[in-house]
Amino acid sequence: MSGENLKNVIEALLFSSSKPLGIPEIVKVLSVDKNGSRSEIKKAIENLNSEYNESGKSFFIENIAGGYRMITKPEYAEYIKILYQVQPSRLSKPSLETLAIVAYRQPIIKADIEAIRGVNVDGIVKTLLEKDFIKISGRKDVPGRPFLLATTNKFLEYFGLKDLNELPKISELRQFSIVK
Amino acid sequence: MSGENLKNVIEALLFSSSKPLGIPEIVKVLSVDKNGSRSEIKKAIENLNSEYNESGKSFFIENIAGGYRMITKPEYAEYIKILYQVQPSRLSKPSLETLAIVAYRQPIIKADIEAIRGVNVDGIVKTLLEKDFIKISGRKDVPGRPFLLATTNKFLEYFGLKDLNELPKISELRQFSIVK
Amino acid sequence: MTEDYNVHLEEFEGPLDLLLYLIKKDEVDIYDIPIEKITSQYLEYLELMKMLDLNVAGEFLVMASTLMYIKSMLLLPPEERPPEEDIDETDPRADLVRQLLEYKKFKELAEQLQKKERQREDIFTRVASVELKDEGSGDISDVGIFDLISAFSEVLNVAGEEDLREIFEDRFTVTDKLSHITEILKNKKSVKFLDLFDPGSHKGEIVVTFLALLELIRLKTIKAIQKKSFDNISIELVESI
Repeated sequence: MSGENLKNVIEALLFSSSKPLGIPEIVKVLSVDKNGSRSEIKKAIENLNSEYNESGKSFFIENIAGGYRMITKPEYAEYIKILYQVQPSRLSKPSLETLAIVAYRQPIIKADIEAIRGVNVDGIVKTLLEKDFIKISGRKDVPGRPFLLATTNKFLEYFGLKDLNELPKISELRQFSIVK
Repeated sequence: MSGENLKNVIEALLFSSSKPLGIPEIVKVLSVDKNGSRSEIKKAIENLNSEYNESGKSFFIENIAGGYRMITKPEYAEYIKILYQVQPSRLSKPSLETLAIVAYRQPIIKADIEAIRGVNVDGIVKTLLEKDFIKISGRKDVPGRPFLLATTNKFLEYFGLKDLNELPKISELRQFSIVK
Repeated sequence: MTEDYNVHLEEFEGPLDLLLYLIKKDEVDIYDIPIEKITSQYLEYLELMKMLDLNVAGEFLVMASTLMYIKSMLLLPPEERPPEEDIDETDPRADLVRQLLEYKKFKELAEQLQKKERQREDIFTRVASVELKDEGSGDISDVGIFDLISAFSEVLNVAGEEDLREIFEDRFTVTDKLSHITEILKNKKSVKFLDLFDPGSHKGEIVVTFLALLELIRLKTIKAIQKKSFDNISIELVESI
């Protein structure tokens, strides 16, 4: 394998790996085809790093935990953090289940959701409130006057519903076995 | 933000994301600091790709499912596969057929898929919904108000399509005179 | 015996697939289907499937009666056939042909999608994709259920002419055969489909072996491959991690 090719393969391996890669792992991959000695591999990684540096790339290869990993330069961290905030995250299954319970049983108090789901839902209810999928719609007239929860307009929008009457009937969901 | 800086931030964002990033997301991230117009962002991505190409990088930026994402070039697949000895999970023929029908006829109700395939598709539709390849996109305005099904972004991503216009054209297939 | 391993054909293919399969196998013109011949072949496959307790979906029976209806219509002189609406031909096969062509179109589109699916397996995003694979050289296609049934009927022909609907003894169970086949494949990389059946073995055993094969294919433990259509089928273990 030519030096150029070796370098490219190592770059592809590091690029696609989420964990740091040790030299032995890289040696093993290369051995299938032709081979690269430990020192050749180290040299190739050094070359890649100088290339990234010279052409002002936003990432570099770091030597960490006995292996090598491609990471972004620290100065771009602020943007990446913003990205994670603005990226639409999908609702988790427990969130969806909780949301479904609120949607079909609203207005409902937290204790009743927990009675159905069998687990504490503090964290999930908090997230759903933050994400504006549910809102506090009042208090229930029982001792302690707990908050009643209901779905929001954002909820309707998110699921493409005109109004709550458009919620799928339980029997329709069962047709696709979405609910058991 | 200077052109150079804009390009670097975009590179860092794409580098740190495994999902395709839409232009609106990138605009949002940049707006915190200074800003980049849609066309500036597109131009920067083009420049990055030419740079990668000229310097013989093992990866490039693809335009997929309405966004942009960095991926490895196919020629390095053989090496990466050695690194991750994982089984592919491929779709079955009936699943692919059902997806093809949904993709070309969307939005479509289950009964119409069944009319074409000549078999019940409950199980397959359920699996495709679970795998997030299709979604319920609304209801058809006919008695019973059945669910309409459509493909998702995950569908585009999985098959490497920029958008639905990239689906293989029916005319590219062998010609049949289906319509008299 | 087969109760636990009732194979749902829906997960494989349907009546239109069977018809297209027969049309391709006999190399007949889809616009001029020899209904008499195709109908009798269709019914033979249906019998085999029933015998295998393949949980033949109602759609297969509906198609059978459609075929028989078309057959009877073709026996009538054209002027005595009831007038058809919306179709400018009086050929009773017209609707079926149109349905087959429409379905065939989507089957081909599905193949295009499958090609794209395979291409994507060579591409990796920043966080390594889990959906990796390792597949031998191309040009080998997955085998359809009807290919398997065809191969199976060959085995049955070798086994002799007893009544196909005899009651099978419980000497062989699907579970036994499941582990038997897996064992064989652990030692050999690839086995010819026909070699999994001992010539002259009891018909009950053959059926059980076949059901075990279908179950293993459904579970993606094994795969059936064929170099080209109607060629010999071989069975391989799907490599796991």
